Formats: sequence, structure tokens, C-alpha cells
Amino acid sequence: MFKLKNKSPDNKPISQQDHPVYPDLQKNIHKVKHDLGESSDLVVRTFHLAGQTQITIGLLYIDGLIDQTAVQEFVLGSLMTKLQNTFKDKKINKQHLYDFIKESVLTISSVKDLQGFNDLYAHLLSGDAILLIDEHPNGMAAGIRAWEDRGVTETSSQNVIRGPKEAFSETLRTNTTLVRRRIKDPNLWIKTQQIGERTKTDIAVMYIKGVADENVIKEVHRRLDNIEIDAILESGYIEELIQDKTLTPFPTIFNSERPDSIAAGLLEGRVAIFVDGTPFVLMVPALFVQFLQSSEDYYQRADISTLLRILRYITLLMSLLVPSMYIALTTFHQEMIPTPLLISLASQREATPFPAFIEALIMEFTFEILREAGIRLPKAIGSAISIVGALVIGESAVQAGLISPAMVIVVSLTAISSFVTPAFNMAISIRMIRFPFMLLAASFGLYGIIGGLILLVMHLCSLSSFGVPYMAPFGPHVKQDQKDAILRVPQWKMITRPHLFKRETERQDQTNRHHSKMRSQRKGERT
Amino acid sequence: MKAKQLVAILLFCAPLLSGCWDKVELNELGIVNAIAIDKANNGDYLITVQLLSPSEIASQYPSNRVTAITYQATGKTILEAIRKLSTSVSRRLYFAHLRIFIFGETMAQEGIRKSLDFFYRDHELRTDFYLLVAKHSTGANILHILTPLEKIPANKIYGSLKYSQDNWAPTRTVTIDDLLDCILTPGKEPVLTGIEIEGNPRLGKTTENIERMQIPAVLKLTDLAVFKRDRLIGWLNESESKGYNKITNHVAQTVEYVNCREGKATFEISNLQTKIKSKIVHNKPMMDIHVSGAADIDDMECKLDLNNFKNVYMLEDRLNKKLKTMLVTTVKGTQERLNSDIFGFGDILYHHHPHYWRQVEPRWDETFPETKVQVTVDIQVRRLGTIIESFQ
Amino acid sequence: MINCIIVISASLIGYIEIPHLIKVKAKMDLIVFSLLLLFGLILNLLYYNGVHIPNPLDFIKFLTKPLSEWLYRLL
Amino acid sequence: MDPNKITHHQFIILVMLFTIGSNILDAPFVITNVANQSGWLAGILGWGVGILLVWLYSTVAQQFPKQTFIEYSQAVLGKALGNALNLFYVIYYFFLSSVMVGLIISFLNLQILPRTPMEVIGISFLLIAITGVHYGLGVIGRSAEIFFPWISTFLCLMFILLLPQINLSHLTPILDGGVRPIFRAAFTFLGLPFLELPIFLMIIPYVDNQKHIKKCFLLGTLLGGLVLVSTIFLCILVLGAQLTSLNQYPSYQLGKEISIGNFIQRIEVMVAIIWILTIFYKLSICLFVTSHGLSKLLHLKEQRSVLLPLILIISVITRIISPNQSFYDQFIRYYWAPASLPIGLGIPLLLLIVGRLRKKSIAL
Repeated sequence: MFKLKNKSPDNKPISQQDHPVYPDLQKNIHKVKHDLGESSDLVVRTFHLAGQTQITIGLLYIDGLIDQTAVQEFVLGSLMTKLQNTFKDKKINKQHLYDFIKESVLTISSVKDLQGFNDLYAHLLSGDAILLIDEHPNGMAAGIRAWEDRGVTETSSQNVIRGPKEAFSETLRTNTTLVRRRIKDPNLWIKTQQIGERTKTDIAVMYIKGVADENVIKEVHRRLDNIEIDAILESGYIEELIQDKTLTPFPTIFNSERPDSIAAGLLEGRVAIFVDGTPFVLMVPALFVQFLQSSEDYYQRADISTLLRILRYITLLMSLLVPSMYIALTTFHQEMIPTPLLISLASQREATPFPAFIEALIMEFTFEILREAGIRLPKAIGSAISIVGALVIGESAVQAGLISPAMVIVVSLTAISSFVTPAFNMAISIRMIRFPFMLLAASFGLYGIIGGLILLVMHLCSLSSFGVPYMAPFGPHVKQDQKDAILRVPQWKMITRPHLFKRETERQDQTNRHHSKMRSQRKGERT
Repeated sequence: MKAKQLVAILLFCAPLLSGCWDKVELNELGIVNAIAIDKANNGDYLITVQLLSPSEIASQYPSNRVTAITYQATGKTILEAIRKLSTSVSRRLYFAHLRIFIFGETMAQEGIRKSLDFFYRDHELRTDFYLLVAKHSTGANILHILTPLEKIPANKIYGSLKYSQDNWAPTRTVTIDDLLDCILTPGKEPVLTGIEIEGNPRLGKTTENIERMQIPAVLKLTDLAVFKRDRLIGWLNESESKGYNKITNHVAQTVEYVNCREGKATFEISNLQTKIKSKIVHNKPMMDIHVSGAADIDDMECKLDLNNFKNVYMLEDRLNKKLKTMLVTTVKGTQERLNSDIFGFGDILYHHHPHYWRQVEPRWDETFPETKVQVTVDIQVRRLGTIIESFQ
Repeated sequence: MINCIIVISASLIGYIEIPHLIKVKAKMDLIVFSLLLLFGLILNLLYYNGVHIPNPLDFIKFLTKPLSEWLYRLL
Repeated sequence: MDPNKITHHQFIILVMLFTIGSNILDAPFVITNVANQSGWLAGILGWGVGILLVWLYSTVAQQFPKQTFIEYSQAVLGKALGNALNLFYVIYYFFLSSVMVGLIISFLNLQILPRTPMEVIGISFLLIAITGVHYGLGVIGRSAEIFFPWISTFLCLMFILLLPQINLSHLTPILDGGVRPIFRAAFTFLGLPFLELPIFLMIIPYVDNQKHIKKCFLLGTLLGGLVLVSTIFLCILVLGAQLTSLNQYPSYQLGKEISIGNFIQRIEVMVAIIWILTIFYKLSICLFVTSHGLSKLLHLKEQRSVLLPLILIISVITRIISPNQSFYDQFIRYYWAPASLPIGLGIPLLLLIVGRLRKKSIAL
């Protein structure tokens, strides 16, 4: 189904075998320092327990990952000063002391025993403070993680006019919280695991028990468990590693930075995968139609949303086919162009040096360059680029006689329509495959285009996302799911969840619908 | 494995994509807008094509160069002549935007059937162009006349043909489908609209024709050319042409006047509907033509009290009588003068009385002139215009 | 030229399928595949080198002639 | 998941597309040539008999659910006879695929791409179809489901746009040449799609809902036949019998006739797209059955191993069997229906009767 990353066993500085913590504190500290290569952000603090000089305690943490005040107040403060009178003149048993500290002294919510050095490193590097007691063969990790984060800000890539503006941020916990706040259901379950030999990235799988399909959940876990890779820096890594089919330009996993759209997906029975360090959350199974839907569709009125969706399908086709249709019509099927238009197109072409196909290729390529440059450039220069672009592909190229004015219209039409698609990854795939379509059109005209379309549709139909056919509910046709594909029927008519990944299909109580019906009937009477 | 397969398929496709055999760039096309076929002196076909010059037509800065160019070639067959044109035209002739197709008069008299095959067989030609016959002229001469209002001469003909059929009625738009249908169907003969040059043809060929306000040569659509099988045998006059169109139910609107005391009253007739029924009386075919429609008074020259509905009835009656005479003379004239079943009486017989038709078909040429025709006209005057009584 | 294209495409087909068929150890498949490929190759080479190949439809015509004649007489 | 599994919804669409495919191009021409303006009557007659035939096929299929034709003909008729019939069956559909490729080549070469070499058109079309077969019947079915709304919208649009061009007098006189031409044309029409329909005996076992198979099969044929008959009807109404039998592809000519105002016209290439799509599905089904049948017959492990060599063979067979258009037309007109009779009537009847007898003897 998908390929596993081969891990290389050698060149691993930290030994694979877990070693238990030594009873000797100095030895431990030495080992940690040695293993971390004397890294400058490692802070080691040894101190004596409240006036008991015979008991040495070592505190290790990574500077910047922990909450400094918490360390000072709840760890150092508790151990060094508050216990002043507790141990006076008592012979202290080390094990007793360890338990005592863990259970009665540390005023910190999360304290865990260490299982060995690997565990120690995992905690240390995740931002826990490590407490080691001399002559005791165990240590504890105190969870006082805190680091700088961006906080919850407005969405940057999936904007809406109406609807919540908040977006996920880079912290996993914040992200799960944003969803949890929307769905206060005990059945909303989160399973966390770490992936990445080196990065140990936290991955959380979230779903609503009983709504999501058990098989999909199992499949998600199976695929995640199979991943062996050294680093996960973004959810894109996970996406590529767990998708069904590798050789396809189309995304088969949905991603979103909007908590409301993830919550909606969970409620439909999908499974969300959160990855620490990125605001983009993955969601499976993902269908083709999903990439043409915006969460705003559900916040606007049904009729408006339906019209907008139809518009999106049309623009999708346009961004795919307009240049190739132009090529096919002007170089193969001139009989289809009305005579006056043909004359004006022909007169435009009199002076242009390149064949229509090359002309289209140049222009589309120029547009892609401008688009990419527009994203990468600093914001200050961005507007300059758009001016240059407008001049280059608009006025000047036509004035210089390099391209015909009609081609400018074609290219700009393609460009604008490709930006209508809500999901960037779908828009870019469509933009990519329009080049082969142009080639087909230049070789065979409309026959080439229709051949390409057949191939494309068959390819789309052969895809599946976690066992769900990608083109559902069109192919296979699912009658019940048509309500939320091209159409978006009013909320009071959306009674069932999508049928393809359902467990519990009823979405609304039937009475709710009756209520609405009655209400509308009453309205009818009044008018 | 998958990747290998893809590479293989791409390799397969590579030779396929290398050629684009049918590709023609727009600037390689010579868009043929009109074509004329004449007989050359030695009996060959003489083909005249009118090509458009797109840059002149669409240009925003008009020069005084002409917008269309004609080329000529002769050949033993149509296709040979067309291909011969390539020696003088620098572009590939493209026929899909053909608008007008003109037969020279002598050509039409000798038969048009043989020359039509190519134009229906070739895939590039569409079926939406109109066919015409040059009256007292060759087709080539017609195409040489420059037209002032339209940049493209053929569009002038195309436009006036359409407009005239809709609003005046002596002309007829005939496509190749209609023509072939008439030629192929027994008991139905074709007609084509005629076109002639009025004025000085020599001046009409020069740019002087588009520089003067009163132009020296005008292209004018005239009457209908009547064919027998595929040969031109005569012409209908204007009134007969109008009558013909009314009988074959091809008139949407027309104008007709009647005399009243010292002036004339003109009607605009609309919703003309003609039904032809056939009967067999004493083993002789009899056609029953029924025309119905509505008329509005548009122009009233005589003093007549239209408040009195009897006067309106009187006018209505005169109108009906006039139309009836017109139709009857049309049919009579055709039967006696031309003996060509352009009305499709034979076809109507075939549809209504197939057995009888089979008997008469061999001697239809003799039977047609003797076919009795009964005409009833039932046109009602509806509206009188914005004023009732004339101010005469 | 045309022979070259035919041989190349035939060997390309072989190159795609044969390793796979050997891998899955499908002996019968391999035999059938090779026979069909060979047949196709020879047929193409013959046809494009101008050898007259009898039209199989003529054979079918010959077979069905009595039946069709009888039927059309009946109808 | 079996890549060949299809839903009964997809099955209906495939039956319909198979019925329409290719015949919509040549049936009007062939039928009006024989029966003139009464061709539509012949169409309706052929359609009716065709539906009876489909009833026969689905009865045969229901006798042996979950088994393909190749499997149960062996079981019913014994290994030797069964295999001989199977070979005949596979070869028949092999030829049908070649005929389909030949048809698309001549259509495209005549109307749309006159200077593109025939081989290029044929091989590119075969490659697309082979890709579909390679993906499996499931993908063919699903993609058909996606194209189906488009095809039906375009068809309806074409029918509606042609309404202003209709001339009712083209229909009369009815039954001018007597009933014999009608029977003759109906028989030819029977051969054009309906006698080819036993192809679905190989596909029925892959349909998910076996209970409604008969209904679905009949519905698909009914709809497909409706489209065919109405196309014939429209050809006669718009073009007249004379021009319909003059044109090689009258239904394409119909597209040229569309002209509403000065705006909706010149759209015949759009019409060609429907034909290309339907022929594509017919070819894919034929290729699927040919390769699938062959691999079942020879007990191959994988169906795909015969696919690519088939391209080589079909592309040349196509050229051999249609040396020119008139040979092909004559074959289609006079020999195709009789040649299809054994497949379309003989074998299903044999299977039905022998199967019934066997079952009875087992029951006794």
C-alpha cells in the first residue's frame, strides 16, 4: 500500500539499547552531558535537599523549553526551602525520600518515573525537568513545559467571510483544545504517539468513537505504526507516508488549518491526525468533493452555497481546460468559432511569431513563475511583482507582438479560475495537469482533450482514500450523499451523515425536521 | 513496477505526440467566404473564391486596401480547380465558413447536380451556406463587386437574403440540404434566389464603388430561378416569387396593398400559414391550398371611414381576393410557362396518396400542368394602427 | 522505419510484462503472452511490408452466406 | 477489494452505453437505407425483439449466479464442447473490439482528423481503453457513472435543440414499401446492438446486487434502445429518409443542423464527443471481456498479461478487416446480424435448455 522509510542502523550516536539510570548522580550527569555533546542549552543544577548536605539532588533541563518560574518556585523552592524542618535529625531512606518528594513535595501536576536513559532524554528534550537523587537508581520527570508559541491567530490560507476566524497554531495541545472546545462529547477520543527517530514528534489521532468507522481508525493506526523515519517536521511528511497511492497528482488526504472544518469532519465520521509543530491538521478519508468545499458553505444560506459550489466546479474545469480548448479550437476546429470571432482571432494572429501551442505554453509558464514569485517574495516587493506581471503578460507582450491579445485573456481566465478552488493542493494539481492537456490538444485537438479527460476520470476513479472511493458520491453514485456534493441542501434536510464512512448515520432527530417543516408550513399559511 | 509502466506508456505516446497532422494555425488559413461556379469557354469549371483578409476587416486603423480578395481557377473537376488555386493563393483554403455559393447563369442552365457532390461530400464544408444563381451574369462577376456597407461582400448578400426572406418575401434562403432534398425527391423541384448587378459592373469592381455616396453598382437580390431536375429553365417574376413563397409556407411577414377609391391601403401581413391538401377527383389530382393569417393596416392613403367595420371588411375582402389572384397566377404561370413542380405537389401526393402517386409518377410532367388548384385565402384584419381614420 | 517501430514497440511490451510474469511465476501466462506477442509482431510485420493477409471477415461472410441468404429471402 | 466489482447502478449505465455506442453512428444509415421513412418502425420492432432477447440472456445468467459465461458453459456442456463455444465467444468479441476500433478510426478520420494517420488514432484509442481495462471493471463502471450525466445531458440537449428543425411530413407515407423492408431493417438493427449483448454474461457475476439483475439488464437495454430509436426517428424527421441514407454518419449530420438563433450553432464536434465516449465504453467492455475470457479460458493467473499484445494484434486486424468503407458497410448491413445469431440466440438458448434439463435430472 505505501512504502516504508528504510532506517539506517549505523551512524546513531545515542545507543539503541536502553540503559537504566545509574545510582551515581555524577555519573548520570556526566553521561547526559556527554551524550548531548555538552550542548550549551542544557542546564545542570546540583543542590542539597533542604539543609541535608548528605543528600545531593541533580536537576536537569533544557533552557527555553521549560517554565523558569515554575522551576524556581515549585521545584527548587519546594525542595530547598520548604522542607527545612521535615528531615531534621532523621536518617533518611533513599527510596522513601524519592516517593516522598514525588508524592508530597513537588507541586506539579505531571510527575513521571523514568524508565531509563532513553526515557530520560525523551522527557528532557520535550521540555520536562529531570530530577535525579544521588545514590538512588531512578529519577523523575516533572512536566513544566513552556515555550514561546505564536498563539491562536487568524487563518492565513483558508479565509472565509462568515465563520470563525481562528486557526490552529504550531502547538499540538493548543490545536486539540481548539477542537475539544467545539465538541464536548466524551466520545471524542485522542490517541497520541511519537513518530520520528530523532524528532520524536507528537502525533495525535482524534476521532469520535462510534461515529468514525472502526476499520478506518485501525487502518490509520496501522499505517502510522508502520512509519519509520528519522524526522517529522510537518504534517506533509505523514500525508505522503500514509496515503493510499503514491503515484498521483491528486491529494488523497485533506488538510486544514481551520478548527471548525476539522470539527465538522470529525462529526461526519472522519479521523483527524494532528502533528506537533504545524498548524495544518490532516483528515481522512478525503474525497474529491471535499477539496471543492469550503467550511463557509455551511454558514451561508443553502441556495447561495449551492450556487457557489457550482461556480467552483465550473472554474475547476475552466482552469483545467481553457488553454487547451483555445489551442484545439484555433488550430483544429476553426469551424466551431463563429465567423466574426474567427476573423478577429485570425487578424490578431497575423503578426504573432509562435504557434498557438507554444504561445500558450510561454504564457502559462510565465504566469506560474509570477505566482510562485509572488508567494516567496517579501510582502513589500509583492505588489511590485504584480505590477511587473500585469505589464509583462498584459500590455508589453501584446505591444511587442510576441503574443496575441486573446491569449492574454485565456491565461488570465485560467489564472483567476484556478484561485477559486478552496484547497490549494487540489488547485495546484489541476494546474499541473493542464500542461499535458495542452500537449494533447496541440496534437489531436478535441479528440486529444476528450481522451485525456477519459484517462483523468479513470485515474480519479481508481484512487481511494482509506478504502473509500475517491470520486464518491459521483462514482460510485451514492444517492443519499448527493445532498452535500455539488448541492448543499438546507441544514434541516441534511439528516444523515455521509454514507461511505458511516457508523451511526442519523445526524438529526427526525423530530427536528418535522419541527422545521411545521415551521415552514406555518410560514406558508401566514403568507 | 507502476513507475516502469508509466514510463512505458509515455514512451508509447511519444511517437504519437510527435506529429500534429491536422494542425493549422489561424494565420495559415485562407477563409473562403463565397464561392462561384461558372462554365469556362472550353467547358471546364471556372471556380471563383472570395477570401477574407482578416487583418483588414478587424483592423482598428482602416487602410484603403480591400477586405476580400477573389481568386480564379479552371479545372476539369471542381476539386481539381480548387486545388489549382493553391498556385495563386498563399494559404490553405478553408471552406467551413462559406456563406454564399453562386452558380453562373449558363452553368445553372446546363445542370448543377454534378458540381454539388464535392460540396456535400467533403467533411470541411458545413451545410449552412446559401445557394444563389447569378441573373444575366456570371457568378465571378457578382463576387467581384465591392460593397460599401459591409466590409465583407458575401456578408452583404447573406444578410440581405435573410432579411428579405423574413420581411419582404420574394427571395428564398436555400441551403445545400434543401437543394439536395428537392433534387432527390421525385415530385419536387428546386428554386434558387437570383442575384444581379444593377448599374455599372466595371466601376463596381474598383474601389470607387465604396468611395462614392451613390454607388455605381449594386448587388440586388431578384426573383426566383426555377429549376427542372437540376437545370435552370426560367425565372419567376416578383409577384410570382412572392406567391411561390406563400404557397410553400415560407413567409413570416410581408407587405401587400389594395386599391381603395383614390388611393391605396397597405397591409402588413403576419402569421401566414399555408396548408396544402391533395384530393383525387376523377383520377386527376387536385390541390387545395389554404392560406390563413392576420393583417394590420400600416398605410392608408384613401378617405375611408374605418370606424365603420363594413369598410374594414371590404378592405379585407379585397386583400383576400388580391392574394388569391396572386397565388392562382403563380401556379398557372408555373404550370404553363415553366412546367416545373416547384411547389412539391408531387411530393404532397406521394405523402397523401402513395398508390396514386406511383401511377402518375412516370408521366408527372404531363400531369402537373393539368393539376387543378383551388385557392382559399382567409386573412383577417386585426389592428388598424395608432390612428383609426386617415387624415386624407 | 515502420519495421523498426513495430519491433521496438513489441520489445517494449515484452520489457514491461516479462519481468513481472517471471516474478509472479506464472508459467502459463508467460507462454500465452509470448505466443500472442509473437503473433502480433509477425502479423504487423507482414501487413506493413505489403504481404496480403486474407480478411477474416471474408471467411465469416462465406460461413454465414447460406444463413443470411435464407433469412433475407424469408424476410 | 475486487477491482472488478461494480454496482447495479453502474451495470445499467454500462449496458446502456454499450447499446448506444457505435450503433448511434451507423444504425440510422443502415436502417433508413432499407426501410426509408418507416425506419423508425423497424427501430421500434428491433428494439422490442431486442428486449425479449435480453430477457433470455438474463434468464440464462440467473440460472447460474456468480459464474461467468466461460465457467458455466463448461459446466453445462462439458469441457470439450464448452471450451469450443467459449473460444468462439472470445473470438467474436475480439472481432467486435476490432470493429469498434475500425469504426472510431473511420469516423474520426473522415470528420475530425483527416490527415492524422489511422494507426495513430487507433493505437491512442486502444491505449486509453487498455488503461481502463487494466484498472479493472470497477473503474470503468465508476468513470462511466461520472460521464453518464454529461452524456445524457448532451443527448437531451441535442434532441431538444433539433426540435425546431423537425418536419413531420418526412414521416409519411407510413409503410410505403410494405412490411418486408421493415422486417429486414429490424433484423439488421437487431444485430447492431442487441445480438451483441450476451457480452454481459461475462460481467453479470461482478455486479453486487444479483437479485435485480434482470430488471437492471432490461432497464439498460430499454434506455439504450430508446436513445437509438429516437436518434433514428430524429434523423428521419430532420433530414428526411433521402438525406439520412445519403449520409454516412447521419447522426453527426444532425449535429451540423443544430442552429438556434445565430448563437447555438457549429456544435457538431460536441456531438462527436458523445459518440467518442460511448464508443470508448463499448470498446472497453469488449476488450475486458476478450482479455478476461481469454485468461479464464487458458487458466491464466493474470488478465493483464494478454492485454498489451492484444493492442498489437487488434491494431493490425482493424486495418485488415476494413480495407475500405464500403466493404465494412456491406458487412455490417448484410452479414453482421446473421453472424451474431449463434452468439446472440443459439448459445444462450442452448445453455438455457441444457441447463434446465441438467437441473431437472439432478433433481430427479
